[in-house]
Amino acid sequence: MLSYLYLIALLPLAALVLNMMFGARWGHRGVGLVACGAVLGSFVVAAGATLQLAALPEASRSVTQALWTWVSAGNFRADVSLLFDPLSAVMCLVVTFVGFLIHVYSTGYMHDDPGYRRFFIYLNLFTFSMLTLVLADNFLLLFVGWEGVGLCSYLLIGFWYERHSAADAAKKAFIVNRVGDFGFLLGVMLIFVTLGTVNFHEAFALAPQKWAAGGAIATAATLLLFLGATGKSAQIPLYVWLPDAMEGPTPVSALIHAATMVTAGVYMVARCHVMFELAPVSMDVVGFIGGLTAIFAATIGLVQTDIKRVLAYSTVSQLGYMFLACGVGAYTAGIFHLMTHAFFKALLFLGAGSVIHALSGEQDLRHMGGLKRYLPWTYGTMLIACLAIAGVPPFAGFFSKDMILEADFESHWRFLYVVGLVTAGLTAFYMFRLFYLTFYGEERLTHEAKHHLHESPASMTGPLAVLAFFSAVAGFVGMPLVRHGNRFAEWLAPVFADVQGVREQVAHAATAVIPGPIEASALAEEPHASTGLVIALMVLSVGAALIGIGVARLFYVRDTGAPERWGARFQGAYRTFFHKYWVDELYQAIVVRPLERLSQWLWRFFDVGVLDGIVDGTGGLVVLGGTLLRLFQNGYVGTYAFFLVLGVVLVLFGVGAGR
Amino acid sequence: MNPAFSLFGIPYLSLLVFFPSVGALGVLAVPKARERMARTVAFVVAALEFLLSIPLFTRFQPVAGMQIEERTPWLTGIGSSYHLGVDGLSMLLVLLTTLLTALSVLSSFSAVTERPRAYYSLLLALETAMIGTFVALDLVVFYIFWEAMLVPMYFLIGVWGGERRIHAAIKFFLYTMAGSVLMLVAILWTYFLHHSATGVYSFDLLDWYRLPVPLGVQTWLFLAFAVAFAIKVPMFPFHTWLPLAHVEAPTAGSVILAGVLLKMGTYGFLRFAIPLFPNAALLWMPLLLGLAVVGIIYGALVAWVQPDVKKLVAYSSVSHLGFVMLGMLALNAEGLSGSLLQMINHGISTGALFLLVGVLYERRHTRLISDYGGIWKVMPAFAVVFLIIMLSSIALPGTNGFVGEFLILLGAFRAHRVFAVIASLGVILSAVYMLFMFQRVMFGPVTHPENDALPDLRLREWAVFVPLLILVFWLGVYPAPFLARVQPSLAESASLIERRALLCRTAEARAGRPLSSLLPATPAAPDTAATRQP
Amino acid sequence: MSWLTQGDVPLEAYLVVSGILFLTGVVGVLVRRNALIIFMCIELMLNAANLAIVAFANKLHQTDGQVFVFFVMAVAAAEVGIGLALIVNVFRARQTVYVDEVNLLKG
Amino acid sequence: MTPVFFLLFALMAVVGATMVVLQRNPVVSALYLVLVFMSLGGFFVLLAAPFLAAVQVVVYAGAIMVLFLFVIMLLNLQKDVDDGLHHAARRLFGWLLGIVIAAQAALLLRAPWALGPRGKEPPELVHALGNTQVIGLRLFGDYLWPFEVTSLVLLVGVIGAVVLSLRRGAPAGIEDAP
Amino acid sequence: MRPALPPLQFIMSSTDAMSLLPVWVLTGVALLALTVDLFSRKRGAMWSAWVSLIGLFATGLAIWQVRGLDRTVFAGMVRVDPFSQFFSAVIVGVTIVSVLFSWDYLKRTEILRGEYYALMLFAALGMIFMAQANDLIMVFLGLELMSLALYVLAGFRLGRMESTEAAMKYFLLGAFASGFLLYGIAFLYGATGSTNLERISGYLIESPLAGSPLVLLGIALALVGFAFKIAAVPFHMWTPDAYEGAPTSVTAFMAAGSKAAAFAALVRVSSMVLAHVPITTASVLEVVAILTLVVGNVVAILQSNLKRMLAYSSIAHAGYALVGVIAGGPDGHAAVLFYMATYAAMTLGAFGTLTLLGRGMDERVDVRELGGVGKRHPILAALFTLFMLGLAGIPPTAGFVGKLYLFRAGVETHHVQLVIVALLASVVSVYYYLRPVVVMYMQEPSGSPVEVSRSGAASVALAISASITLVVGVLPGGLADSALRSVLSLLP
Repeated sequence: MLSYLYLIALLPLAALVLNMMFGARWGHRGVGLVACGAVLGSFVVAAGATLQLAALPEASRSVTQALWTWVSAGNFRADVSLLFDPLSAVMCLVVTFVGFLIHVYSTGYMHDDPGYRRFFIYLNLFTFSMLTLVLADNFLLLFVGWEGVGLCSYLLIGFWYERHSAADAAKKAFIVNRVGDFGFLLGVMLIFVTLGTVNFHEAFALAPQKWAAGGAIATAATLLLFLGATGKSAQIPLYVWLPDAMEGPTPVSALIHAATMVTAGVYMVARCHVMFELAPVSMDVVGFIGGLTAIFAATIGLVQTDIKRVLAYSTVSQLGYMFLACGVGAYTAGIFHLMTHAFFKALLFLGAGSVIHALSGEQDLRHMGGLKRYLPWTYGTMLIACLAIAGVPPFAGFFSKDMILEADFESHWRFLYVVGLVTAGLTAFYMFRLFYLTFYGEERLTHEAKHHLHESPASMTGPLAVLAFFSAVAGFVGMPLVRHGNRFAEWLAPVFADVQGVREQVAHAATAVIPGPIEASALAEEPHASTGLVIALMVLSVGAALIGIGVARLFYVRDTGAPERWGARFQGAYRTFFHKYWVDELYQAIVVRPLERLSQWLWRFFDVGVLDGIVDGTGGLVVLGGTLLRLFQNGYVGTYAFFLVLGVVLVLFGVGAGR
Repeated sequence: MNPAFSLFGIPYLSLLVFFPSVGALGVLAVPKARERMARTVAFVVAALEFLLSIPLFTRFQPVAGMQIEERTPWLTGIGSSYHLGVDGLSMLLVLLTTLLTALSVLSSFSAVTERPRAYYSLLLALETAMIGTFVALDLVVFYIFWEAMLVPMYFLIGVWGGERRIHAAIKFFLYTMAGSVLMLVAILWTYFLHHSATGVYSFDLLDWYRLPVPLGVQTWLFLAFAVAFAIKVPMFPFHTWLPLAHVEAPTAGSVILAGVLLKMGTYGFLRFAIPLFPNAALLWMPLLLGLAVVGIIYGALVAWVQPDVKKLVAYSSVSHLGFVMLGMLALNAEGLSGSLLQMINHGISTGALFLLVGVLYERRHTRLISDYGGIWKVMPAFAVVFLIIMLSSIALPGTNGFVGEFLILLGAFRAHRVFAVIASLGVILSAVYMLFMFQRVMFGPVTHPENDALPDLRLREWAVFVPLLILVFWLGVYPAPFLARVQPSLAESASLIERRALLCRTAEARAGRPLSSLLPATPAAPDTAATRQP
Repeated sequence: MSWLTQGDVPLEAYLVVSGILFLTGVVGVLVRRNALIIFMCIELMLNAANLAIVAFANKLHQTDGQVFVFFVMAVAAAEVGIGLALIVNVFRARQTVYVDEVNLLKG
Repeated sequence: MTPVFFLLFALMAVVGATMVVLQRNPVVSALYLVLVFMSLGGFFVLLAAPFLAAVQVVVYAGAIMVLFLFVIMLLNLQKDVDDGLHHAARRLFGWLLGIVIAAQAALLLRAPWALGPRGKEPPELVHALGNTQVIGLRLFGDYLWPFEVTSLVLLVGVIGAVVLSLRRGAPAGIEDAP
Repeated sequence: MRPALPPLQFIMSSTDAMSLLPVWVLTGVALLALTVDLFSRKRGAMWSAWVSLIGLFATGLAIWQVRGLDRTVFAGMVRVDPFSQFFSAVIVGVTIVSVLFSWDYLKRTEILRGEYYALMLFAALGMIFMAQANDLIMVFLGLELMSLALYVLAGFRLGRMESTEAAMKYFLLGAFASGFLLYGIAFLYGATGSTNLERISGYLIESPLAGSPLVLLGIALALVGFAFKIAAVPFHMWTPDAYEGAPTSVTAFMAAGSKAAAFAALVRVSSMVLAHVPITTASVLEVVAILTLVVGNVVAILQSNLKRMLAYSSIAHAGYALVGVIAGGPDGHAAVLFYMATYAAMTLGAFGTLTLLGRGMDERVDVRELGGVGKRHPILAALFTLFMLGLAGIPPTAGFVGKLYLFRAGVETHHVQLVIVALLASVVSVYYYLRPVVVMYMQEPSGSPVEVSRSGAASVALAISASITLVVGVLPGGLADSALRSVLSLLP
């Protein structure tokens, strides 16, 4: 299957082309079949390829398939060429698998939408772009997928384009992503200019040789790349688009804004780990930003009332978690969390979608409650998902989150661990707040919603069940403490094998430059925690999760008046959280509006008034001169003779002066 | 170099240049009673011309230097000859011209009902002038085509344009001409420099490429050329004619204007201004770079707040052409390739945008963004085409725009890092203005009842857009056939500039004194005197 | 000024007279508004030129100048014929010979 | 005697010319112009050009001035009215320009200057040969061509005068002035 | 004893006589045209026209016959050389085209009289004399012959006050300027002892007194005379009034012919006199040229009367041609020749078009009345546009090539500033040249639409002018070569 790698990306593309051309004739059924089938096909190919890859010796588990030369000018060369290694394999599998499930789910969810075919075309386009992203073997091709998924995100957020809010959100998503892409592009250019290549293999091989460890170039390049990642993966300061992106259909939120696209940043950082490792400052930035985003988004999530928005902030927060891992060099943990998160967050969204679907589009938590009876499947799967994200063992989230916390604890920035831990507690709280508000308590449904209330069809509950299964068990591939329990880390090990060497180089450089008490070896060594410590950390995190869940239960099941009282008591904090720290307003005030005013000024005053004024003024001057000169032509022979004689004077003067 | 080849006994390039004019006469010959036939005749001519131009691509040898040259003595008295030729630089631009002209003709089928014979013949005459400008290798011939091009364009804007068409046409004519007259002085000046250095009167560009131009004079000559080209490009702050002309021109006029005419400016920089006066170009590089970058940002910002779609696209052209200039000024293979590719891309995407706006305008007779909204619902196919073209315009990877823009930024990043970084902000801003416009036109509910029943793209309109869409993806995904053909020429351009910069410097140094006395009266430098021809 | 007694009038003297006549003619053209007078002043200028030419011819020991003046006179005569006819025409149309009352054409 | 006559003629010429310009009455102006023409004839005699002197008197004083006077009479012209600021300004500027040109000429001519090469016809010789004869020979010799051309000029003068005065086939009157 | 008179010599060989064939023919034709008019009260005038036309073609043939001759005849009075032949040909061509434009114009404006054609031919004769003049006397006589005829022609439309006024202004100022010219000639004569250009030039080359004040005074005043005829600023002020008031066909003839003739004389004089004066008159001429360019073009912008606008344009074109005169040398002078030929074609075409606007006595030459002409009279409008573009110097018309040659000469001789001014002025000119085009094509008629007279003769003339404008624009080689060959005869 390795020789058919291109099929992984090609199948969704083919499906979308087919649907575009013939979909109108095929009807919903055909369109859905083709779309889902293609993604399933991709999954099969990806799975086959992964198996083949696993059969290879560890050192050669990196397969490249060059298709054609894409751009070649001067020294620059970028091929359309695919790279399949354990990391891309994981990503491919997640994308195709979760993608497939969401495709299936969508056939039910979007069944009555007039834009059914368009929706699947977009979804397939997205899958294609995402697969291009993860399969690319150079930065430029990665950027194709990178922007491609951004485009699909734009199209899908704005899927219901007649809604102004959807159109606004779509535009916002694209533009904010562009800001990130700006950084990413500059990063790629810097990489090319300093390394002479954009090919991953070559660049990662050359970077440690050509870049000074901890040097300015490495720092700048990685920070620029990371700017791209903050855009795509919705990190501070560019996270603002993601909550708004919930304007899109819920399967979109599940697929793009939870499971796959937003993790592209994490994938990219992991992919470029060599470069990041060369720039400790950048690593710290990644970690801090991740941590900050994690806790920041979690606090906002505490008080949101829109079910999807809660999930959106949760996503931002969880993505922060992943960067928290990457920032301390725990790429495996990051990717692991990426995978488990893909399952349970997709499940959460799909579950939420199921709820919304059942309530005919109602998304406000305040108008839900007591749905447990009506939506048993949804309730069950959502419960699993919530447990998973809250980090309750043995669900998937527990393992991945624990791996991250452990890594943070052992890093030299131990407070990041605290951040992670607090966030874990907050996560558990707001997830169960959501859960309880939805399924427990009194029914606060609107009359109409209640009238249509029904459990979702099998095409929707089926994927829920599958995802629930994986949310429950996926963590077992990364079991700590057990010998060979952490298969996931072993699988990815070849990818991150070079980290050690780079770290030594960095440490060496650091000691060489600043001879001092810094323990080089301590920095360079792979953190290796004792069993006792691991268990202690586990207990702590489970404790945090349980506290969160407990408080949620207290607030929203037992004592439903409590939230209001607490909200009133900490009114400042509550309002800050509720208004999302006023960040949107801030951006509006310091970036958007001044820029717009500047543009208006540039246009109306500077362009039309000054620049064009000068141009027209020149013409005006000529006309004015003509008007004045014309006065002399007054029809009197006397005047004419006068000027003639004046001319004589002039000529005589000139001739006289000429000698 | 492949020898000049001819079709039907006519030298190939001459055929390419003058066939449209002959066709224009044919269009005029259509009897008045059946003047609607004119469009068919015109399209046949334009399409044939495009087909005729295809061998230019297929038979083009990917080598440096001029190909398919033609040279006939013309103004023997002053040493000007009818000298045509193409290299990678002009080859693509010629193809772009023939394609866009054919599409423009096709797009005008229903839009132009008044005086169709005159309209189409002017369009075809314009094609002659444009192709002539790109293939002329003699400065007089070049200047003639360059200026002659103004006339048909002037009529296209002035007769078939919008409300303020007259103002726009005159401004276009005067502004562009004002710029180019100074170039004429510079051409003559250089011509005499050549004469005093070699004893031979020649307007031949290839001869001039061997001429060391004294450094002191270079600045003036370069500025004269640069102003002419900067106005045509148009570079900030010489752009104010553009929005007006674009807005008022009929659709085909805007397409040609944006697609081809603006390229003449950038082409001129690369073919004439920079290689002929490399030292001055290097001296003034910071200014040019600054203007290019300012143009990128400024054009984008101003485009953002335009209430008129065409104006928005016009200002976006300022921004895009800023990129083209930036890439060119990088003077390295990446930047030049990107620049050239972006010239083509801009022709395709902005041309297509104007065509799209034309489609809307034909249906609604308004260009104000606020008169639209919710068009996607009414015209979904149109919206998709619009979307793709817009994405190409904002340089989404996978479309043509990205390859060009990336190479430009890459080249610029290598050569002038700070400028490149600032210019990259244009990447964000281009998304901003395009998406704002797209949203207001396409998204939302249909707010104007007039828009409720707009018909979607017709078959003929599809025929206009499909070739462009194909190119958008072809150039975006597999630009190699294009890039490979132009690489040697661009490399030659870059090295020519370098060689000439050195030549001029050494000539100056060897003369032992500045050769900057302004005029040909200066005795030739000793080393060039040796090469004097009898 | 010795020529006053010596008996040979120098060229300069003729030139001065000629110059005065010429300039008087020029000034006359400028200050008068009667077309006839203006025309007379122009004749004055021609005569001044004639005088200069004849004086030059005399000092140059040539007769060419005299021949030239002869032609000039003939031309002047022809000019007068046409000029007066024109002025008469103007008068017939406008009842005036003042040039500043004849300005339909201007700008 | 020559200087005396010169001075006399010069006085006549200058006074006459000045009066042509200054006189308000066209008839008087014309008569002063006759005076100038006559004095010019005198100069021509002094300059050994008796033939020209005769032609001057006949053509200018005789023919041309008669024509002028005839026209003045025909048009029944009164004294010119040249009053008012406008006319005063014109006079001022007119004289001013005259003075400026005179000054320029004087300045120019202060530098040394000389005549061209002398010819082979000193006045004495011409006198001896007979001025009229010599002129005649020249006219039909070297100057035959201009002589013929002059005839064309005169012919045009005649045609012109006729065309402008006779109005064959033209509508009866000229449009009246508004 | 009375010394013997030298014998009267016949100073003309048969070759000499032959070399003047064009002049003989033209004189004969002019006289014939004058005479045939007398035979029929009704049709005499048209007979004159036919005689003139055929005679002019005969003159053209005669010029062809004497092509390449280079000899001085009539005791140095006349020089029959390629230079004069070039201008003779241009002048004859101009006259032919003018006659054709007059053909129906005279009928419709009811001024059809045989003398018209005779006067036109005499004027042409005067122009040819100026071009052939090798002696200042001939310059003066040719100029007067031309001017006198033109004064009458300008006032030919007796029924119109404007025509009479134009003639009077033209006459008074023309005579005034002639006075300056004559005075200048007088000084040159005194300073050099001759009126013969060759002898003057010979004297100036040899004599140490070439820069003497007399020469300067002479040159200055003579220049005034020429500047008046070519309508250079500030000697131009008669031009708009005379051009506007004169019958349009006469205006066409004046604008093309008298300018060409004046430039012919100016070029010859400047190459034989100015070139040998050790001081530079170029700076004076340069100032005059700049003034001419600026004033001509700038004031033209404001005109709405097309005749007046074209009058200013003709002033401006004198400025362009002056660039060539100032540049001097074979290149500069050849450029002037070339320019005069092409300018003549274009300006004739432009004025000729105007002869067709309006019906009967009603002439419509206001630019604002041209609305819709482009639609109703597409061919006329197209031709007029061609002439406008040609005058504006837009390729591929002859106007561009003409300017190219002029500016080439200007730059070659270091007059870069002048060339820049000229070019910028030409940009300004584009504005007013395009104005009628704008109105014709881009505006609807306001009020009653302009009616257009039909005239076969004028159509032929327009076709001639247009084809010259275009053909020379595309293939200027032949004309340029012959211009260059022509000026080589000016070299000593």
